[in-house]
Amino acid sequence: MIIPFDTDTDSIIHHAQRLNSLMPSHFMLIIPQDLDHGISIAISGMLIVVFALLFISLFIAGLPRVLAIVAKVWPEVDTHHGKASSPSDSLASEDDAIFAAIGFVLHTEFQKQLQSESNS
Amino acid sequence: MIIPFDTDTDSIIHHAQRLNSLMPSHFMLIIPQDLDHGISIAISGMLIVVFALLFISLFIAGLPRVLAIVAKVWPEVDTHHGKASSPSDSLASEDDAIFAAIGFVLHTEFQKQLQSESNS
Amino acid sequence: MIIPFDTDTDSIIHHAQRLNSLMPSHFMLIIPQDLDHGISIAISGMLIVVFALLFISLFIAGLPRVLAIVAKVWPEVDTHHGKASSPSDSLASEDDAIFAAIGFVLHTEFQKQLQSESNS
Amino acid sequence: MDIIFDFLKTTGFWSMTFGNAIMIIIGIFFITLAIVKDYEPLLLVPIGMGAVVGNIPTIAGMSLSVYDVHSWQQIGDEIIYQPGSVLSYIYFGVNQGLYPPLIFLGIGAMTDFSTMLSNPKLILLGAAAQIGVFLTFLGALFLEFNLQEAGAIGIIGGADGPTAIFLSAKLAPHLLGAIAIAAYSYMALVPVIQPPIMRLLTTREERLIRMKAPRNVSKREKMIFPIAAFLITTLIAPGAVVLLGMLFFGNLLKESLVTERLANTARNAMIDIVTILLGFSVGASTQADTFLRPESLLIFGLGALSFAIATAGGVLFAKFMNLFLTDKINPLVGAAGVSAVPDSARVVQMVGQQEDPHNFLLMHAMAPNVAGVIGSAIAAGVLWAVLVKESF
Amino acid sequence: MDIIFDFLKTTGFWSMTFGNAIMIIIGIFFITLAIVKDYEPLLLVPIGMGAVVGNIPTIAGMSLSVYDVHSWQQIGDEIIYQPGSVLSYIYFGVNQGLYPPLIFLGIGAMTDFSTMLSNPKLILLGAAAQIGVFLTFLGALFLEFNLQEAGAIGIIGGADGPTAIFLSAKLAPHLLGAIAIAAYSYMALVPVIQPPIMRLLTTREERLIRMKAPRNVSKREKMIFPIAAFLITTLIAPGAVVLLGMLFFGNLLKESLVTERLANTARNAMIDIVTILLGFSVGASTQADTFLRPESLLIFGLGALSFAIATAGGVLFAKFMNLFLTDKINPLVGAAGVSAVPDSARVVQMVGQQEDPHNFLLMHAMAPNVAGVIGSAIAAGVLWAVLVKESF
Amino acid sequence: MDIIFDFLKTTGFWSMTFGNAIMIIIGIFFITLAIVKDYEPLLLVPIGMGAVVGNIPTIAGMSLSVYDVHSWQQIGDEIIYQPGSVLSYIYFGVNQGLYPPLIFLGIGAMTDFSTMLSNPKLILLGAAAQIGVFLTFLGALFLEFNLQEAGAIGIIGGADGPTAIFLSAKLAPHLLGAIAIAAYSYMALVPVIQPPIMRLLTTREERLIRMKAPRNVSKREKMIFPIAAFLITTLIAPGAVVLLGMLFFGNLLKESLVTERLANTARNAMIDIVTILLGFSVGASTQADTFLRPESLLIFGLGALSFAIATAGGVLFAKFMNLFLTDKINPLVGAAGVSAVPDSARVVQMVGQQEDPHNFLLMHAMAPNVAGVIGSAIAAGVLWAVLVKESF
Ligand code: NA
Ligand code: NA
Ligand code: NA
Repeated sequence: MIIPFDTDTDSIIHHAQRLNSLMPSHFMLIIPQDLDHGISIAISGMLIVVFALLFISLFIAGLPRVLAIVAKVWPEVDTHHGKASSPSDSLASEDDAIFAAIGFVLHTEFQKQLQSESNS
Repeated sequence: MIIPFDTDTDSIIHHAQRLNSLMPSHFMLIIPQDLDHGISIAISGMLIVVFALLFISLFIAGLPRVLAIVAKVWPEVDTHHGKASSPSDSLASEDDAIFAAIGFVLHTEFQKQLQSESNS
Repeated sequence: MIIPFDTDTDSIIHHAQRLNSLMPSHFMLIIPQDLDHGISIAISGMLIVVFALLFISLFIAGLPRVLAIVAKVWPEVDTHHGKASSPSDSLASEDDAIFAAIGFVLHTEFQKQLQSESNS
Repeated sequence: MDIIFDFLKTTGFWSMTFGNAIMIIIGIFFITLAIVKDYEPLLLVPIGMGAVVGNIPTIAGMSLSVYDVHSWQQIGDEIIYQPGSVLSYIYFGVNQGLYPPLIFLGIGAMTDFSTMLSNPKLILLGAAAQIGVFLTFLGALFLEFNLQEAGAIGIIGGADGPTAIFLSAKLAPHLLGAIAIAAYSYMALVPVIQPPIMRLLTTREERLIRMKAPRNVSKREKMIFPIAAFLITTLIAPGAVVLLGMLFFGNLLKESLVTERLANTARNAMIDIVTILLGFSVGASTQADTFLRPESLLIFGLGALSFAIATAGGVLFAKFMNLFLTDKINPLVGAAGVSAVPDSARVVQMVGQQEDPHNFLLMHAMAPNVAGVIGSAIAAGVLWAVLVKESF
Repeated sequence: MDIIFDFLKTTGFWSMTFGNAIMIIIGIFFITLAIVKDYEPLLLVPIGMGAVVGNIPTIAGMSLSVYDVHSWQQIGDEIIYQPGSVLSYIYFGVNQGLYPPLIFLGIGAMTDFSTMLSNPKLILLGAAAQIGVFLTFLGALFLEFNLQEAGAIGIIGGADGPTAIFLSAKLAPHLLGAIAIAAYSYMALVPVIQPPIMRLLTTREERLIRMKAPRNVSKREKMIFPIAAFLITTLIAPGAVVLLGMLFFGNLLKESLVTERLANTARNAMIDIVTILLGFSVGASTQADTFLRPESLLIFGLGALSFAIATAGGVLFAKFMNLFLTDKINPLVGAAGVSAVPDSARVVQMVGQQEDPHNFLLMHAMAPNVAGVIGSAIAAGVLWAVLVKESF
Repeated sequence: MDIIFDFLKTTGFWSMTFGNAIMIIIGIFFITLAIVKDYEPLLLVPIGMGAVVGNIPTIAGMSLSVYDVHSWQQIGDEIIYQPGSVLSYIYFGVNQGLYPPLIFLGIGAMTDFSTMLSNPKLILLGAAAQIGVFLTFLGALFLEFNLQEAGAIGIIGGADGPTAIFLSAKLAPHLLGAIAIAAYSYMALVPVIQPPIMRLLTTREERLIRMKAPRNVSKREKMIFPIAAFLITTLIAPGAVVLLGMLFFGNLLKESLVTERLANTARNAMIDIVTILLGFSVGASTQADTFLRPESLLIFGLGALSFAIATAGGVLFAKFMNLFLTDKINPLVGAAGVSAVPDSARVVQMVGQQEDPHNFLLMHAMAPNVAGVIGSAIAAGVLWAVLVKESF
């Protein structure tokens, strides 16, 4: 399948690719290079997104406990917080379990990814 | 009457015109060229303005009748429209007369203008 | 005391100054030039600020009296002004005294400054 | 006195030219006119203050004026940025014709085209008034302005500030200040210029004509109108695509009823910000040395003429239309075709009520009034398209 | 008929291409969709009107299109400024990725992250939905788009207009129009695309799950969150620093409680102005000759796919999480992870209520919804960082 | 812990310099100060968040910083545009001195000059406080800063953020970040810096002086004032034409009473938008490598000195004036001459009430307070005019 690109910056590369695509032996060598590279970008990209949001999750889960300690030294003016801390604890303990599980899977995947990148 | 222009882009032309204006025989040949061209611009410009607004007029005059048909298929939620369509009909029939009259005059003028432009 | 400047525009001058500063006889000649120039800038600058605000002061002090005359010819719609003009008169006479005093000091200082600048 | 005199010589008071002083007085006069007479204050106050600010004599070597524009200069192999003045960056929006379309966006979001939609034949009065534009164009050519300059001067007759600034920026930037000032001055003076012409060209009987109440217009009509009107006008006159695109886009934001918050911002914060920047920087561009010239006087003369012709055009065309109509148009309404929204519509109401205090022409006058805005934008588009191509 | 026909030939009606006509119809269709169906009207109305305006055929030699950009040309020794069109100056903010961060500022100043703060595990659903971005990226590579183009196309799966525009401007400006239109179209079509996928991937029992009411969140948590979340995300993905910097800056203006007037302007006048300019100029960039191409069709196909995958990703990950949780998540909530704020959260509520009219999922769905915004901004940052370095 | 550690090494956490970390902490400290102490929150929150955002270490090759400005590069015969970063376009308004005049426009539209008009001799206190500017200028020269740098540092003593940014942009752009941060920090710290100096230089009897209630000021006076004051100040100091032009233009919009909608937008949406962009981009310009230098420490030292001198100047000049006056001035009021509107006026009120709880000095303090704004704008104009000419 050939799409007519005409943006100047890409034309040279695409002409080269089209020429190559006429030669069956090269076809499988050149196109998959981008795709292969793309797969590694996609996996690490997805992992970074998940890691970043996981960190935020963990931070938010831990924040009420830190603030509960801070509030003893430097109490907040409104009283929302006192009520909030007790239910969050039970939530948080459950969160811990799930974060640990997901964290482990991510770590393993990420290590694999790093290894495969350093090999290529 | 000579006005002191000093914008760079125009200076050459105006110097030429001033030189020519010293020679009585050329005076009538050069200045009127702009004015003559201007007259044809002015007439076609005025015609285009009138045509464009005439078209809008015609469109607006016809719109309620089209919408009345549409409203049967796909009724508008508020009821303003139903009341509006009947008086507009009588207005519209009068509009038709005047639009036809003006349209005819404009068409004739426009044709003249086109002819004179193609001749020059 | 040497400060590490690294903006391109100033580097040449500062390098020159640093070189000069190694020679004790030149040290006192070059650095104070900026400072000396600076002192004259600072004095005239301060005078200009004071003069400008003094002028505004004088203008404001005089304005109600001018407007009182104008208001006879062309009265303002709301009546704030009539009440305002009488107390301002007594204030203004006191203002005159202080403005005259300050004005004299400033004038004398400014003349000195001008003389010293024209001599240098 | 001696103290003050000595001091004055050392300041910028003495380096001020006579021209600067005149321009500052004109600026203050504009502000006074706006405050005392309430004539177009949203534009005369910024323009007036701009004229005062722009005519303070500045120190050589400092970049302060609207004309101190930025540039790129090649020094050796590098291209170095030379900054412009603050006012030049603000004036950029005038210079490149950027502010007028944004003002049109706000105007579109403000304008209710209902009266025009309910009585479409009144639109033609807005077309007729554009005769002022084209006759003034010819007048300017006759006074030896070149074609581009004449086009920009002619558009003063459109009685529409943003349109005049837009076209001047494109065709004759060196005349922009004079043209903008003329346009806004005469828009402010509409209550002075129009009534005598209106009375001269109409009989008492005509001025007494009462018109039928306009019909209700449906929401659908109002929603369809901006898109349809845009397509009709710009397919005929593509040069008007920017001005009319924004005008009708603003109106669509209003009439679509689903983008109310955008319409609200367009007709409030956005148009105000642009008006402040446009008015002030146009005012600041009227520096004595570029403004106090013989051309400016001619432009003012032609501008007055164009308003008079446009008014006459609208009134006379209404009388012409009455020859064909059974429901007569009050020919005073034709004067509103010059646009100058909403001042000329108010003038129609006022002159009408002088004959008959119970005759309410304002609503009828709004139709040619807003049609006049569209008409002069089309005229500007035509002149731009024709004259930008001509390189003669 | 004869009169009209003769006239038409002399105007621009005849020079209009078939492509322009199609684009104008598409523009009108967008406006109609916005008005009738109330789908994303704040964006579809400006984009639609922009498409209409941008496809009026213009006269040769006039600079009107968004692509008629300014330039500097060396003539002799001088560097002369060649002005751009009005629309090109407005489009500059799209082209240089300037408007999207400003819109994020306003979104930040609007968004209440409370539900997310009260139930942090739902954030992960916003991460899971980004699988749509990366699988679409691979799909685009497979269809022989280059890496940069594939990255820009993939981000459609982020279901976030400003993010998509920002990344396209950086990686593949020639596809920006198609990508923006695809992103906003599918965001408008979220109520059509998502429900079947959501039903397909969940059992009736799952859709009936009720979730616990979220806890109260203290003011301090809300104040600390934007700063902490900014540091965490951008230290991990520095490429997202502009988008997330503005998003969390806007949120800090809101939650600090001492800059209420700035937050108020950011989420009203400022975001409205930027939305108007962005929407209109993106629309105007969809000129037939740059837009009606085979790539655009592929992009639309990939875009639809990406929304479907993202929805599935969110739902399936919720089901995966339920394996570990005692307080189960209703997996419908996962569909809100695609962002498309707040439409996809509303869809969750709607689909949930079809099974159980007393189940209120909206508040719970807001958590993955806003997390999805953060998630796709991170994804954009990663793609930008990786692909801008590649010069292959 | 091991998981987190491995991950951290692969992200940007590790590439952050110590300087960046310090600047991020300073940024968070500013935000905390604004929230907890309510010190100048409208500026400290944007600057603080900007500092956090600007100090995230970015990936090589990505254009993200305010210093990644656009440029034009000659490649062969063509001049090619090299885009800048998003933050660089926002910072352009700081860099070119564009934002400060627009902020002055809003300040003008907010400020009521009534108390100053009713007691014109208090204006001189606003002049006296400018001694802080000029002595600090000399101090900076003594510390071997060059003339331009010294001028920009001196203006910190003006206690006016926009003026300081404007002059720094013109004279010493490389010090702008440090000067702006110093100016705003000390403006925030006015309640800490001023009281001891005020008490040191006044006797208890002086602090107890009660002043006469100010007279009413007519509308005409208020209308004439901005124009007259503009002409007086800028004819004397033309370098102040941009700042004072905008300040008095804003005030005219307010006092003319016919442009209320423009004044309203100038003091709300417009000033808020500019404040957001200015604060955030000034903050983002404080990158560790340009900010954490020995000069910055010296600038902070000189800045503190300048506030102290300015306060002393105002107080002592009030005592000097009392030698000539029968209606004595409370010398505390002199401290408000530094501007820092309205904080220093509030400090005057507070210190006065510590001696006599029934003494209301706030209204009297507003007069030197706003006069101080004018005074430091004039000082900036003078310094710019003198130092921009010097090329030595
Ligand atoms: Na008009
Ligand atoms: Na998303
Ligand atoms: Na000050």
